[in-house]
Amino acid sequence: MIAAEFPYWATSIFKLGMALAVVLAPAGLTVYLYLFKMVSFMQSRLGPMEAGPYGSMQLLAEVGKWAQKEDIVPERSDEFVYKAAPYVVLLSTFLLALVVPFGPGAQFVDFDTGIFFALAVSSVSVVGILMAGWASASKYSLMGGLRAAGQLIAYELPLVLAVVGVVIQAGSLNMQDIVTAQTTGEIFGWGAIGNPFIITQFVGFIIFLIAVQAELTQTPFDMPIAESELVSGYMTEYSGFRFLLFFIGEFATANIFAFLASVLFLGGWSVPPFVMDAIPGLAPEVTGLAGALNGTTGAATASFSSWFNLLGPIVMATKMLALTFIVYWVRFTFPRFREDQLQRFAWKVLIPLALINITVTGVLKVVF
Amino acid sequence: MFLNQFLFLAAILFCIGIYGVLTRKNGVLMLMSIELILNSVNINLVAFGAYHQHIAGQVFALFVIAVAAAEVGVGLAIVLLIYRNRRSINVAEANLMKG
Amino acid sequence: MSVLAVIAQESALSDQGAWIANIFFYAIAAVAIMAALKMVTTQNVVHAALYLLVVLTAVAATYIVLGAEFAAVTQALVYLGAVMVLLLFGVMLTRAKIGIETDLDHEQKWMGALVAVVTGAVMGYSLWEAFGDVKLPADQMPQTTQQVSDSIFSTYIVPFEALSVLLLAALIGAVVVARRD
Amino acid sequence: MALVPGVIKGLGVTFGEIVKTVTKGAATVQYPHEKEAPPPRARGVIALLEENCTACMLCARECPDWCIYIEGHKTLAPPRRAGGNPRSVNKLDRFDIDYALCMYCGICVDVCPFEALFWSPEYEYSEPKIADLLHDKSRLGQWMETVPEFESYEAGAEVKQKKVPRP
Repeated sequence: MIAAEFPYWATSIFKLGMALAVVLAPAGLTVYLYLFKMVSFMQSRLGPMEAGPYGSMQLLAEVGKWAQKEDIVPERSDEFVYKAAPYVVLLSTFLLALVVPFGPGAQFVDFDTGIFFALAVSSVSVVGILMAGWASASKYSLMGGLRAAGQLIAYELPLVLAVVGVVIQAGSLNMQDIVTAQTTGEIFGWGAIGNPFIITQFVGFIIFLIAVQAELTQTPFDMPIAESELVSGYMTEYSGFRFLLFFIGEFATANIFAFLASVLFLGGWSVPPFVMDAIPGLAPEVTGLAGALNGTTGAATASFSSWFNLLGPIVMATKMLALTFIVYWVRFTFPRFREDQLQRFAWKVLIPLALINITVTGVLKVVF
Repeated sequence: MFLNQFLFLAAILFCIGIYGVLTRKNGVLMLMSIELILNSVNINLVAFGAYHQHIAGQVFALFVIAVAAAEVGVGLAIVLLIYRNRRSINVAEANLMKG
Repeated sequence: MSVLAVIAQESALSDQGAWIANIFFYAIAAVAIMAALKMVTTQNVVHAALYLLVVLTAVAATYIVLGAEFAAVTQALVYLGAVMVLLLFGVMLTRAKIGIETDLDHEQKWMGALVAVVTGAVMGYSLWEAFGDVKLPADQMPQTTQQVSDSIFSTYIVPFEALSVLLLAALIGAVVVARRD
Repeated sequence: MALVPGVIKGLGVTFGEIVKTVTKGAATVQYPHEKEAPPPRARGVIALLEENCTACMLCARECPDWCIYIEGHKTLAPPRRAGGNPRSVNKLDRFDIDYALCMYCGICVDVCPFEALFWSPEYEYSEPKIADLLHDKSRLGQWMETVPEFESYEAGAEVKQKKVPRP
C-alpha cells in the first residue's frame, strides 16, 4: 500500500514515536476505562465525572498533579540506584513492546525468537523492583522488593511453560509465524475461524492469564505492595514523577501482556478466515501449509494484504481491551493471597499443570 | 571484523574475573567473578562458532549458560548456609578445617 | 539492543557496512570492560551486582553482533532474569549495607593483580600469534533458532540429557543445602 | 480445583454489580450538582441556643478533644417575682466550638442540663482556611434556624418534656 521508501532515520523517528504511542495510549485508555470507571461501577458508584466529559481527562489531571510534586530522596538511601530503579522498570516495558506485531509489517523488530525475547525482557523489571526495594533504605521497601522477586521468579516459570504449548503447536518462536499458524490452521478440516490457540490450548491460556496477573502484581497476587502490611512495598518511598513512572510501568505492562496473549491465543492482528473471504482482497496467499500441517516444515508462510497494517492495530486493540477487562475484573473481585499460599499455588498447581499441558500437546502434535 | 577483537574482549574479561576471584573475600562477590569468567568463555565459543560457520559454538554456549545457572543455585545455597551459621559471608573466616 | 540487532545484522551481511557493527562492538566492549573493572573494585556488594548486570547485557549484545540471536536471548532470560535476581536476592538476604563496606577484599590485592596481568599477557600474546589478522567470514549468515534446535536434538542429544539431569541434581541439592530443618 | 466454582461465583457478583450500576444507576449522588437530604437526626453541626446557656462549663469539661471554649462573667438579673432580690446569673461572653477539632461525638449535646445545644443536619460549612472553622456564638446561634423539629421515634410515643422551653 505504501510504496514510498523512507530513509532509515525517518523510520527510526517514526518507530520511536509509535513506541511511545503504543506504550502510553493503551495505558491511559485502560486506566480510564477499567481503573477509574469499571471498578467504580463494581462498587455502585460513578467514579471521576468532573474533569472532562464523564471524567475522561482525569488521568491528565493526575499526571499534572504527580509532575508538580516534590521528588523526595530518602536521606540514607543509595541515591543513584534509587533514582535509576523506575527507569529500569519502564525500560522492560518498552523492550516488551518492541516485538509485538500489530500487522504483517507493523512491528518494531521482527525477531526470529520474538516470544522468547519478550519473556526474557519481561524479567528485567524484577531487577528494577529489587533496586528500588534495596536503595530506599526502608524495611517496608526491602520486604516488598524481596517478596516481589520471589513471586516474579516463581510465576515466570508457568508463564514460560504456558507459552511452550503454543510454540509447539505453531512450530515457531516468531510471533508473525504464530499469527499465520492460527489464521491458516484448521480444526479437523474446518477452517472458517482458523485455529485460534485459545481452543486447543485453553489450559495454557488460563495458566498464562494467572501468571500474567502475578507478574503484574495485580490484586490476588499483590503481596509486594500489600498496603495493609507493607505500606506500599517497594514504592513506599517514591513520590511525584518517579512514582508516576512505576505507575505507567505497571499499567503499560498489563496492556503489553494482553497484546502478547492476544497474539499467542486469539490470533493476533488477523481476523478469522471467513471474514477475510467475505471481503475481496483480504484473503492471504498461503504457501507451505500442507507441510506445516503434516509436520515436515516449521510453519506455513502467507503473504497478507498490506491493509492489515491499518486494520491490525484496531483488531489488536479490541482483543487487548477484552483481555485487560479480564485482568482488572479479577483484580477487583478477589482478596489477596497469603504469602505461602502464593508460592504453593505456583509450584504445586500451575507448574505441574503447565508441564502436563506441554506433554499432551507434544504427544498430540506427533500423533496428528 | 577481526576474530581477535572478540577473543581479546573475552581475554580481558577473563583476567578481570580472575582478579575478582583472587582478591574478593565476600562469598557472593566471588560467585559474581566466576560468572564473569564463564561469560568470557562464552564469548569465545560464540566467536569461534561464527568464525567456523558452525552451530556448535552457540550450542556449547547454551550448555555453559545452563551449567552456570546450576552453579549459581548451589553456590548461593552454600553462601546462605555459611551466612546462617556464622552471620558473615566472609570466606576467609570459614576456616574451621584449617590445621 | 534490538535496534542494534537490526543494524548489526543488516550491516554484518554487507561488507561496506561492517564498520557500523565494528563501532557498536567497540562501544559494547568498552562498556563491558569498564563495568567489569568497577565490579571487581567497588566497595558495595549491590553495586557490584548491578555492574555485573551491565557486563552480562553487554555480552548479550556481543552475541547479537556475532549473529547468535538465540544465545543472546537465552543470556537475557537466564542471566538477567534468573541468575542476577538470585544473586541480588542472596545479597539482600545477607544484609548488604547501603554505602561503603570495608573488608570485602584481601590485603594482598597486588598478588591477584599480578596473576591477572600475567595471565592476560600470556593469553594476549598467544592470541596475537595464533589469530593475528584472521577475519570473520564477511558473508556470514545469522545462525537461526531452527539450526540450534536441530543441532541440540540430534548431534548433542546426550550432553543435553546429561545437562537436564545435572540441573535437576543442582535443584535438589540447592534445596537440601539451604533448607532450614 | 474444589475452589473453582467459588471463584466463578465471585466474578459473577462483581459483574452483576456492574450491570446493576449501568442499568439502575449508582448508589451515590454527584454531590455539588445534586444533594442528598440528610435525615433530621443527622449529626451535621452543633447549634447553640444562647438564652438557655448558663456557662456551667459542663460541655467544655466533657468534650473529649477540648474543642469548646467558654468565657462568662457574673451579672445581676431582675428578680423573678416582684419585690424579690436581683438574681445573680452567668452571662456568656464567649462560646466557641472549633470544628477543626470536633469529632461529632455529641457528648456536649447529651450532657447539657439546660437544653442549650442541639444537633442540626446542616453540613455545608467547610472553609478554605482551617482557622475559619472556629465558630463563635453568633455563628452557632445562626445554626438554630436549621434545627428541625424531630418526629418521635415511634408514632404515638411519649414525647420527652423539655425542662426549659424553647422559644
